[in-house]
Amino acid sequence: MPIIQAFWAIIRRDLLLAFRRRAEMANPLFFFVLVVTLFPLAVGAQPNLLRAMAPGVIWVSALLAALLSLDSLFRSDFDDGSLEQMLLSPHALSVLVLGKIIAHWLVTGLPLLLVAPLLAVFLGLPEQAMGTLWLTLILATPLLSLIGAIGVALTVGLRRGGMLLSLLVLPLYVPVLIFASGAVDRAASGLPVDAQLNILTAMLLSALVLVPLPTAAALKMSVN
Amino acid sequence: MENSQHATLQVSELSCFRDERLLFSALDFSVNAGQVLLLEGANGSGKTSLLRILCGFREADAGQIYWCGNKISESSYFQDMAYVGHADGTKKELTVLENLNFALALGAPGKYSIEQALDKVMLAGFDDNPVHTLSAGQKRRLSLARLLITHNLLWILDEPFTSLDRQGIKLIESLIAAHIEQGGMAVLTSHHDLSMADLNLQRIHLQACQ
Amino acid sequence: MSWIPAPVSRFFHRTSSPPHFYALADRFIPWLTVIFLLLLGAGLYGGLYLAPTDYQQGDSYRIIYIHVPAAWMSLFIYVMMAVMGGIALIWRMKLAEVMLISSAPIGAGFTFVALVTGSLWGKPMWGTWWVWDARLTSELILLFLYLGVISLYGAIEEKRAAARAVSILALVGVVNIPIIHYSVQWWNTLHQGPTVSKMDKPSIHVSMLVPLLLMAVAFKFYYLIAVLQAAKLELLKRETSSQWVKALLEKQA
Amino acid sequence: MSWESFLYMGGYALYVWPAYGVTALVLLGNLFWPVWQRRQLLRQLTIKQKRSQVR
Repeated sequence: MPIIQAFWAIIRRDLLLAFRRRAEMANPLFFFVLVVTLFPLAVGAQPNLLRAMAPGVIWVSALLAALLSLDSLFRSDFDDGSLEQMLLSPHALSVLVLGKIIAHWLVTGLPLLLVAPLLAVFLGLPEQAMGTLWLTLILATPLLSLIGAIGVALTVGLRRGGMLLSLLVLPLYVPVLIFASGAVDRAASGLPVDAQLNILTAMLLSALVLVPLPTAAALKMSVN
Repeated sequence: MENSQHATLQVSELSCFRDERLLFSALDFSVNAGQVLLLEGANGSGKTSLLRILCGFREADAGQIYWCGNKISESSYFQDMAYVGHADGTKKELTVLENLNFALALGAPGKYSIEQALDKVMLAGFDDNPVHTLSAGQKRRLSLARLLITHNLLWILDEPFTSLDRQGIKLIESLIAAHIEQGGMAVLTSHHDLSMADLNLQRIHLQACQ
Repeated sequence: MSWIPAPVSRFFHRTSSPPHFYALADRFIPWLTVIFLLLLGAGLYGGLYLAPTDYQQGDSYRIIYIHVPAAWMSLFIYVMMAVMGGIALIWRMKLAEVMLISSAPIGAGFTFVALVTGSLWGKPMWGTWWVWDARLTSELILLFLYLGVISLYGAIEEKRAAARAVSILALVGVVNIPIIHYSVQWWNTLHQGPTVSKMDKPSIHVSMLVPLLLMAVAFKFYYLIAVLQAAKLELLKRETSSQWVKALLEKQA
Repeated sequence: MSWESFLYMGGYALYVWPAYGVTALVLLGNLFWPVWQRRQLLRQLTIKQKRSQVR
């Protein structure tokens, strides 16, 4: 089917672009590590305190790293006219948008999984929580990309949309933050985390279905 | 495709405001297969706004656009049109071939293969060059190559002759003429007058009303 | 629109034309103001004077008569904004866009009131100005949602595009509000432990409940008046060069 | 009940009255700000219209 071909073509093109711009790709990753490093310096390096704060610190940093990387989702397409061409394509824009979001997550969200163990060691997170940390990252970072996409689509036409983007997106990130860091927190004290993981999965699935439509509508508004 | 002989773009009673200023109102025109419409007017007269309305990016404040007798949102309009604007929609980091392949994936295949199209816009042999190594004129020709490889009847071109030398202008003119000859149609804005005498040419002069 | 009966659709069509709406608003505002003042007077008299002192909280509980209705209004107005946003997106109704953006500052105002009064109520109850109580926390996030709507509308220069953007945002927000609410509640029970939220369900006596409901209805009427005033301004701003505004000016001069 | 004891609010006057005061301020502000703005706008528009008529 042509639409599926277009969907894969978008993902392939965006991954190729990310590979060609690989210097930029590492930035959110460094940012993530850097923010986590700041916390022990700011609050002191008592192991107990750090261990208690670890889930929250890691998740707040992941949120900020996701926020920082969001701008690249539609910015270059908007500037060079590719977005106009996507709008004119006979295929449903929401499907193309979903392809872009998935590619964006593969490039910016997935690498966070790689550095998470390092940060867990830095902050003294118990080993039993490691699996849950990974699981929440797998479930929740795509949510961050999906929810963020709506915000970027609304602000991509603005010259200085950065601050506005965080005002629009961060309140919507609250449930993700609560359930993800809550799950890691419970896992660290050896409690079951099924409920949180189930909720995150449900949120991810519904976001996959619900997000592309408003994002496409917002992009149409932004191209104007 | 089979009804390309009867394809018409019809605009009726179109009005557009920008920042409380009336750009044009009650604009009526139609373009038939085999015709070119040239939009003229000073900067800020609403040429680009009209083109963007024709592309469906902007909404008109009043009026309707019909494609083959139906409203554009209820017709095959977006399968039959193609647009090249100021921003050409190519990616600097990708090669010529990668860009064209992506364009093909977004639309339906057209009259020419990528190879033939590159030949026609005099970019043969540039397949694997990244776009950022091309000159401004070459980039413009590349964005027009996209029109050749995808299926379309109506070309909407915003200033297609900017940053082209005389030879480049001739090339584009001949591409437009060939497209028209094959039953296509085109709407374009240009500061440069078209020098094709035997073209079925319509002109609309837009003047910003006060 | 075919599934809406013709007279109804005609009524909406007519009232939604800007000059008609403007005149209609002018005619309704005095009546609404009278009803509002009556309800407000009765509610305040009942709440501040007639209602007995609470045996646990003393007279500090009387803040409930503005805190709770303001919190209700903050949610109600956001839902209204989403409804307007849906209408604006589906039927391209200008008036819905105007009502949506006129509602935002009023809703933000109520959210702010709910936060400040909650804090003023919390001080004597908890001993601090701020506690991360479930209702106050969701109210704070709701305030951010309102501020997002207001700043997004301000940031986009083309007002028609801005209205579309805000409609989309309001709809996205309204889907998220219940999720935010329940996540905050879950978080609150997890971290707060046994702190009983005294604001949530005071065992309420009828003489205390009636003024509360009166105030809630009074606030609804206030919203109607305020949104009509703001909508009149927004309509004028958008249509400065149209015929009906010119006629209006001539009539005034 | 005397006025004084009413205003005293059982010792909670410092919390109850500011709460009502802030509410009144915000609600009145939201009500009268657009009214005032509209007056300004209408005045400006009248001036503009007169100018264009003179011309």
